[in-house]
Amino acid sequence: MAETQTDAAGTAPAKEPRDVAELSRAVEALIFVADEPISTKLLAEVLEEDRELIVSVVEELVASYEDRSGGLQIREIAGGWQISTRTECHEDVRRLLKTRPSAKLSLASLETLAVIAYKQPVTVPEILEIRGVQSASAIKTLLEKRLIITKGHKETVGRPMQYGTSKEFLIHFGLKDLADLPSIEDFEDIAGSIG
Amino acid sequence: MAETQTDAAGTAPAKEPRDVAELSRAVEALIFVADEPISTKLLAEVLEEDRELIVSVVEELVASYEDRSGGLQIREIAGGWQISTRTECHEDVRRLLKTRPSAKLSLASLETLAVIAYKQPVTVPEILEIRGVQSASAIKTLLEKRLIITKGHKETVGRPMQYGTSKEFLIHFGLKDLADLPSIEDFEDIAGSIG
Amino acid sequence: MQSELEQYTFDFHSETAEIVAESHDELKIKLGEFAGPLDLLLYLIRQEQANIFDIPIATITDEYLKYIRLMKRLDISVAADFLVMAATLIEIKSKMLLPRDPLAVEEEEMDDPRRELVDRLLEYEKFKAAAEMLYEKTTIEQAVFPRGKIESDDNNAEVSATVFDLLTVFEKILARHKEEVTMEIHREEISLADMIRSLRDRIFAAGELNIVDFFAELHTRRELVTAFVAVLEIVRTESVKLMQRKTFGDIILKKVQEQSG
Repeated sequence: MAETQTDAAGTAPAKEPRDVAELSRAVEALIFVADEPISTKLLAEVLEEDRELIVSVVEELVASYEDRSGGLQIREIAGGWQISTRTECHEDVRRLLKTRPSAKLSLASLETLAVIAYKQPVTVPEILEIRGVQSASAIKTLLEKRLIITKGHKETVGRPMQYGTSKEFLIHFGLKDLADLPSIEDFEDIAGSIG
Repeated sequence: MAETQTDAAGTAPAKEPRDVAELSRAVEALIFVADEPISTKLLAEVLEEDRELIVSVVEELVASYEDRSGGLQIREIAGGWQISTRTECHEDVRRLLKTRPSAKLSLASLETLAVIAYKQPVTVPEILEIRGVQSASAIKTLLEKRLIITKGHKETVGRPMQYGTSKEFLIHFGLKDLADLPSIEDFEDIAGSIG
Repeated sequence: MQSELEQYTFDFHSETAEIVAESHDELKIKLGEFAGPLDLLLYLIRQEQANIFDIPIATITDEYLKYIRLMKRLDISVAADFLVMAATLIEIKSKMLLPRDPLAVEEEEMDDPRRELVDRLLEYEKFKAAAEMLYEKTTIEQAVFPRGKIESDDNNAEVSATVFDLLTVFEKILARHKEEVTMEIHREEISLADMIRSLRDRIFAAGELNIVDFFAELHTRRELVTAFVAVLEIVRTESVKLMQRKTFGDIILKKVQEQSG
């Protein structure tokens, strides 16, 4: 690790440094090949380059995709970078893949997921408290779809299982990370507005 | 099909023609999402356009990828078009593929790991007894991924080696300690049997 | 085997907006769409155009009970939680009817029997709105597609696991084990060697074979167990591998290409 860093004294790195164009090519290829969003950290490790340099290369790349305004885009999602199609093309893509929008989550599942996303780690009784209704089958569905994961036992009476959201959750909802979720307090205005 | 053709007499096509930029976007998206090289014929069918037009759009697209000389290229292969990484980047791509996260386990490995996690310390014959199949290669994989470790010999005939889960296992599955491993009872409140 | 698809979809903006229906069945569906008692209560409050901070508890309670009765009449199983809420509402209503202590005017606010319910409703509504936000996000995400499969994915068509998977898999093994142990061997239907041979022929002929389809052709548990062992054996010894196209998708037996580019 340490060897890859050049210091002020000018110690040359062990290997030939690449120029930015070459690095950009490599980054694009890696983002494409990775089968899930690839983090800046992993890119930096594989390419043996500084993270800051990688960030600037990726950002340049994102901008160049925007400028080109082709059928593809690079997005930051679930803590990584991913190439995907642009929303404008969805009808054509769907016609090719012969898919319809996939089965949506039920209202109960979505509500349960919202509670878990904002209150994690959270237990089944705590979810019941907020939703006012049993959420058992919703939790099972969410576990099976891998949108939530177990987060260990809560150190309280009965040691209930705690749940939190998964990486798939971020991918599914197109979120960079959990901080990318709007604050729950932002929904207060909507909440107070009825009646 | 015939309607989409405008002839010299100027018969208007049935639907709004797309401009070339829009068509190019769609073509790029379709090549990108297709699991296999996609033929000009299929592109023309999905997009309801002339094959000649599609050919020229694809060729333009191929040329633009060349001009950009990024990490990707569009190639004609097996009678279709495909986006792939450029050969120059293959060294980096290979390095990425080697760093695959070790969370990916085959079904056999996962089964073996589950038995070891819940029955540890456990010997190979005992795992065989429970799984009903040999687990030798799975155990090797799990040892390599450092998810399991040896736990000394069992004081019985043949003194077989015993296995248990490692610290990495805990980290990997986000567990504080082995007591944190969920039991079937933990999921009792969510829809009975999960098997 | 296959996880069941969720049958009903809904639209936040129209479907839950009001309960009107042409037919009984339709009404049943719409009534069934309330995510819980709090959801129903909010709907009724909105319907009455009431102020959430000053809920006309008598009216709302009556309306609430009317819906519970309607649901029962339509044979919609009313979750216990709906009944608990009904009891709560009745309790609040009766408390409101008690004559107020004229000396306790100052504490009126504090003593409002509706207070706790209002707090719960407000808290719940935030999450309901958050659920709507998630719904909108997933709608947008459905218009975005990742790349198709590429060669290198094949090396990785494996399952990434969570603790939940670990437990699920373990329970399945135990169930399978129990079945094997208690099973009596009636007669030799098809030997393991024959099973492996037929399995291999089919995989190599077609390039791949869906395990679920293959198992579905078998009739006895004995055959199933033999087939299962054959699958594991063939994966271990032949250039065949197990893969899943997606999480919880069917498991496919696929012939490994001898040469890779």
